[in-house]
Amino acid sequence: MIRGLKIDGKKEMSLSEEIIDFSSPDKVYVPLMNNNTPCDCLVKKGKKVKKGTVIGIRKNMDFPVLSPVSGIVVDIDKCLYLNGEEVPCVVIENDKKETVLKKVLVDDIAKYTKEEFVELLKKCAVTGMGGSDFPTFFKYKSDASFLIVNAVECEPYLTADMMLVKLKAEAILESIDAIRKINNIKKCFIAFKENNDIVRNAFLEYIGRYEDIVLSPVKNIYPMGWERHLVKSVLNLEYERYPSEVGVIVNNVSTIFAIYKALKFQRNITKRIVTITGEGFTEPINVLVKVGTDMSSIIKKIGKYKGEKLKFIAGGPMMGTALSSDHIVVSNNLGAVTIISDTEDYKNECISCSKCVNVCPAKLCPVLIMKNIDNVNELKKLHPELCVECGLCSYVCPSKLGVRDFVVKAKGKVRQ
Amino acid sequence: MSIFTIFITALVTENVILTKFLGICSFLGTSNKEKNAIGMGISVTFVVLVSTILTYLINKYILIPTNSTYLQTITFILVIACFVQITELVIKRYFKSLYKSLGIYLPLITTNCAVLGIILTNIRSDYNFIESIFNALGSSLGFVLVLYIFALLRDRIEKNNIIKSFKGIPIALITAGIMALIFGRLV
Amino acid sequence: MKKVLNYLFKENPVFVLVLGICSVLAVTTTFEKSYMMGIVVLIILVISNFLVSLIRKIVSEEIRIPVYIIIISTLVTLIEIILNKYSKPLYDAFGIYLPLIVVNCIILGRALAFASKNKVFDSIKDGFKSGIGYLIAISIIGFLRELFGNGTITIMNDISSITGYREIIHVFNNSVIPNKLFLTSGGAFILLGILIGIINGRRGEV
Amino acid sequence: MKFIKENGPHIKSDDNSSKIMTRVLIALIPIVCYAIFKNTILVYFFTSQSFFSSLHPLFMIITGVCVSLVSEVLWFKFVLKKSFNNSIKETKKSFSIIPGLLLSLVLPTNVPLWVVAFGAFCGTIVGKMLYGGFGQNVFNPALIGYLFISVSYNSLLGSPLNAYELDALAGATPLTNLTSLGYYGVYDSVVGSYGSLLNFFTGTIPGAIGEVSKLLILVGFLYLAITKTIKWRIPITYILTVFILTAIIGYGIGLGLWYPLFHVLSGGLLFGAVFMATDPVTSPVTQIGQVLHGISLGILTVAIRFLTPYPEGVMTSILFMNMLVPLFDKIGVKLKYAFKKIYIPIIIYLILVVVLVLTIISNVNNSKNNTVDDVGNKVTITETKKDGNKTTYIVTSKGWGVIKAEVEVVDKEIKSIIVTDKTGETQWSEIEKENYIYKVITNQKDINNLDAVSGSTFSSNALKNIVKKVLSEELK
Repeated sequence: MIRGLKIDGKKEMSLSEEIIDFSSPDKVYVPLMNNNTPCDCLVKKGKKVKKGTVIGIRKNMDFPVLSPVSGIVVDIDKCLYLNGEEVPCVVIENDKKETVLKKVLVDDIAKYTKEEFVELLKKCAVTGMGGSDFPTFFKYKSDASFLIVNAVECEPYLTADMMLVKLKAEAILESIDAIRKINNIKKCFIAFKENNDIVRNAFLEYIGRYEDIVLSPVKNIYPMGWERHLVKSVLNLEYERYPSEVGVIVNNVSTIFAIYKALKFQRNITKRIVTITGEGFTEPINVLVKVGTDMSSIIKKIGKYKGEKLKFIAGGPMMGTALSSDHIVVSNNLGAVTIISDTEDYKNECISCSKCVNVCPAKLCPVLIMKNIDNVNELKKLHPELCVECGLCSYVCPSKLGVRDFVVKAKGKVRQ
Repeated sequence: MSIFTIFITALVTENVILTKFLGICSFLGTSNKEKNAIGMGISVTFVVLVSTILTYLINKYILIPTNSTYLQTITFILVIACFVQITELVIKRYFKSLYKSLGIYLPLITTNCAVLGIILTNIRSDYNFIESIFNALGSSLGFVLVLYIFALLRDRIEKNNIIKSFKGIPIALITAGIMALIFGRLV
Repeated sequence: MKKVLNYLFKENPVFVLVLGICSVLAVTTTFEKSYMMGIVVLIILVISNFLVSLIRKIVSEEIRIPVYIIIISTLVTLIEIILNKYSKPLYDAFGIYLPLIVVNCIILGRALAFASKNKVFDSIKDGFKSGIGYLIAISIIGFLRELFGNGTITIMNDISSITGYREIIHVFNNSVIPNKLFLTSGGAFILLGILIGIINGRRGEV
Repeated sequence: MKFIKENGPHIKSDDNSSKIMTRVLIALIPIVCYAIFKNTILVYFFTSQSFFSSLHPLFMIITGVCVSLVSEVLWFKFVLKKSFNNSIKETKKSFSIIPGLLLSLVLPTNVPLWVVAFGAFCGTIVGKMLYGGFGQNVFNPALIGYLFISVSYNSLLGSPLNAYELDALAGATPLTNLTSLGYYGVYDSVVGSYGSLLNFFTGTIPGAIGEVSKLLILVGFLYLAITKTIKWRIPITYILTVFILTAIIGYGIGLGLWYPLFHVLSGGLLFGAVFMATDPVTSPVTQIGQVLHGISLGILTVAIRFLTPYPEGVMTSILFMNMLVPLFDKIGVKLKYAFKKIYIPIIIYLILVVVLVLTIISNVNNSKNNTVDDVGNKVTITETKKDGNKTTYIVTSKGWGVIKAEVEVVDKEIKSIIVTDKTGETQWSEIEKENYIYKVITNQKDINNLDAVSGSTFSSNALKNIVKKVLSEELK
């Protein structure tokens, strides 16, 4: 039984016909981070770079960090990353010529072999854009019989994926079909919320051409976008730790679009759609921005903040982290920036009402974890490592306690 | 009275800790983790059973014929002390693992009021052989039951922010008092 | 006054060290039984300390506990015989708790901890000190339990055969109905818990 | 622009603990109104009681609530040394009204006000504040109050009939009536004297203030369950277990299906299950733990109702199970990750149920077979002492509550009966007025045709039973 909670998505707030294009900023701050692990810098000040030159490398997987713009490296200094920390980044002056390392245009994107495909994904630094920032080539190393494209976007306020599908549905379907042929995947499923008509109509237009790609609507609950829920709801399969155990690959819809760019033009994705939304912002809208642009400059151009005691959250309100300043830098996995007012909730004692136990999608007992936080061998029996940090336990707690923080702390303690 | 009612009264209504107040020193001392609560319980049950048999025989065939019943206290306490000493040696040599888990409780038992208390109740209410066995069994199982429940409760109470002067022993005593009242209503 | 407070608060065996409460709770349903038990324990404590410190040189380390137990149990048997002879009702009232003094943690504790190491006079003084502390504690509890539970204070009833003087004070002339809770076993636990809690609190200031 | 830096989800559900408290109060309001209507207005119209004294239950509820509120404020003010206004703020945060309200709803109607105050005070201070205040108590504070009252002032509890019922229906609440009949009685003697089962359902039968109208309790339960305020698994499993067990027992002793219904609808079972057992702080958190909690509550209640002199087992079993809550949670967590191990608790519970049911059926059957005057399990001899030709029996016998007495017998003839504990007997004054003990001793030979003292049938029967038991013991 899939467990979750129906949360008011507030998506219509930032949905609009078209998106504003800010894809040529003066300066770009490319963060040297991949999947929360820092990478080493390979360039020095004054080096001329083109779109796609390697500017950093992640040591243990030798996974490259590529430059999104052509221009001159001006400085290596610190910038605010979406996990709330100051992270080293490469500052590049954008000469706005968009000169590419190697101009390539491939007409039939399905004629790669599997090894070429994996190598290409690694070369073009394609990473999971749904928030995990996990190098995608790793998933395609082992063979799989099913592919699930995650277009659910269950995080409230976020509409970035929806806008991408609305604009690039045909390219996405073409790339899914190419991936299916290259990795000889039996069937591909596009999971989307059953009440989301924009995504349904966008895909229905072109889906007729591919018979092995199927639209599969899923329940409109949070956290439906979690891998385990998707695999259970679409294919009714269970797995221990990774979906690859049951031959399933799960990819975010914008990652699929990044794969399309890699197959078609053999270069990295440099632009990404970011939603700027929330009650604390006057005009919520979707913007197309270069990776590495400083969001505060764009926000100033569009509108102003309203209301005091605001929270500036990188990502959605459930999974995102609140930041102390709005100079956040766009990275591959930043889907949105939410500005909402603080809920000033009224903290009370825990009355062990078991609401968090009933709602936890990973079937844990958050209240027992919270109460046994300093007793490690008791914690081991409660398996906090299964937690997906969806935040529902803190959301539903009537005493407004930060239950998730305790479970995350317990996760760290158990791992040692 | 039928054996079954003796067993039940010894187990619940005349519980050795809650109504007869025996064995409270170990009750307050060792019952912070379930593991050593059960360890303590098993060792007490074993010692009580065997010493009941021993004391019954001694009392019946040595003390009463020579009508030196006033020597009861001395003989019983000595029986318990040497019996505990013997079991400790035996376990230490033969069952190494058992000694590790139960060994630390054995010296404690000699000073435990419950053991002597149960034996004296057996003698004082002059049960016959079978009745005293059942009474010993009931009381020691009652001891284990209360010790285990109390260990669970203690675990939960440790985490509360009780006011400083009531932390530890006082709150344990109050909880034991409420338990005694509840057990009293099961009569 | 300072000394009395010291007995009560500083190292009172019952309230502070929480030793020997097996007999404290069981016997204190009437004031008379409690102070009699206090006196009995006081006597045994003083004599046992005296004897233990006398033979502390000749007793080796390993067999200390059995020897002390023999001493204490002989003393207890003596007291039993005397009580049995003189005041039968008190003997029945104590029931199995009289022989249980042998296992009472205070006596054995003081013997092991103090008497076996110090000179005779000091150990007697120490035995007397903790005996008085025990007496005060047990009589307070007995007094409270009987006052609230029964509304009466029996100064002298069971041992009237010795002293020939019977005195039971009825405090509340049944305007206030006595609260039977304090006579039950649970009530004894709760009362002791609250008393120790209050004294812990007061100990902070004294 | 300065932003607030906080982790954790930044939007929260609109439900909070004070809303939970208000929902519980809303569920309680119809019950309180009906209780006030039944016990005051009805009493005022049909009996000669003055308006002021018939409002007694209302005052009881008010004192219960105020005392539990005030004692919490006092605790914050004096013990935790907080200033006056934020101790008021503290009490608003915690559910301080509910224990007092629940306690007063559980007590019989004519309990003196200072007893209710004593119970509410003890419940809040000892039951809740000593354990660390709101959310950390181990036992249900309302039940702790009830426990303290029933232990210390049992004699004052008196008969739970209010004035109107006293003269309209002789005898006691349905449950005490059943226990006095030895748990067996044909439909009209057990239920008939109170109207049909429908009366049980609508609540026109005698009982404690709030426990009466089962309909309103069910409505309250549905409301609370739908709004997810309480753990609905506990009451459902509790009532189901009691129903099934009493059904089996009923079948065992040859009674129809009305017997389990009677058991479920009578006494404080429904009220206790819906409001007392589901107090969030003192009930298990894991779902399996809640089911185990409900089942063991049911088993213990049936055991207490049938095997012990106390007619009403609900309050004691809830308190007993509050002690085992950590155990149920421990089992719940273990079974959550190893579901195949579920058969262990199932086997244990099966054995418990079978043993319980068999003993009850055998008890009721053998007390049913021999005629009413046989003493059966109403009188138990706890101790017999022999010195010379005089034997003294220490006896406990079931009268209104439990009577303890010492009976001295010299060569097969009772010399004296000293009643040591008669606090359970409410109408003991009539027995003394007529010096009934002397009468019992004088014609102890043909005790059966000595009629009981009018107004305290139970106590006189208890004394007659003692004489019969002791004499039959002597003849053995």
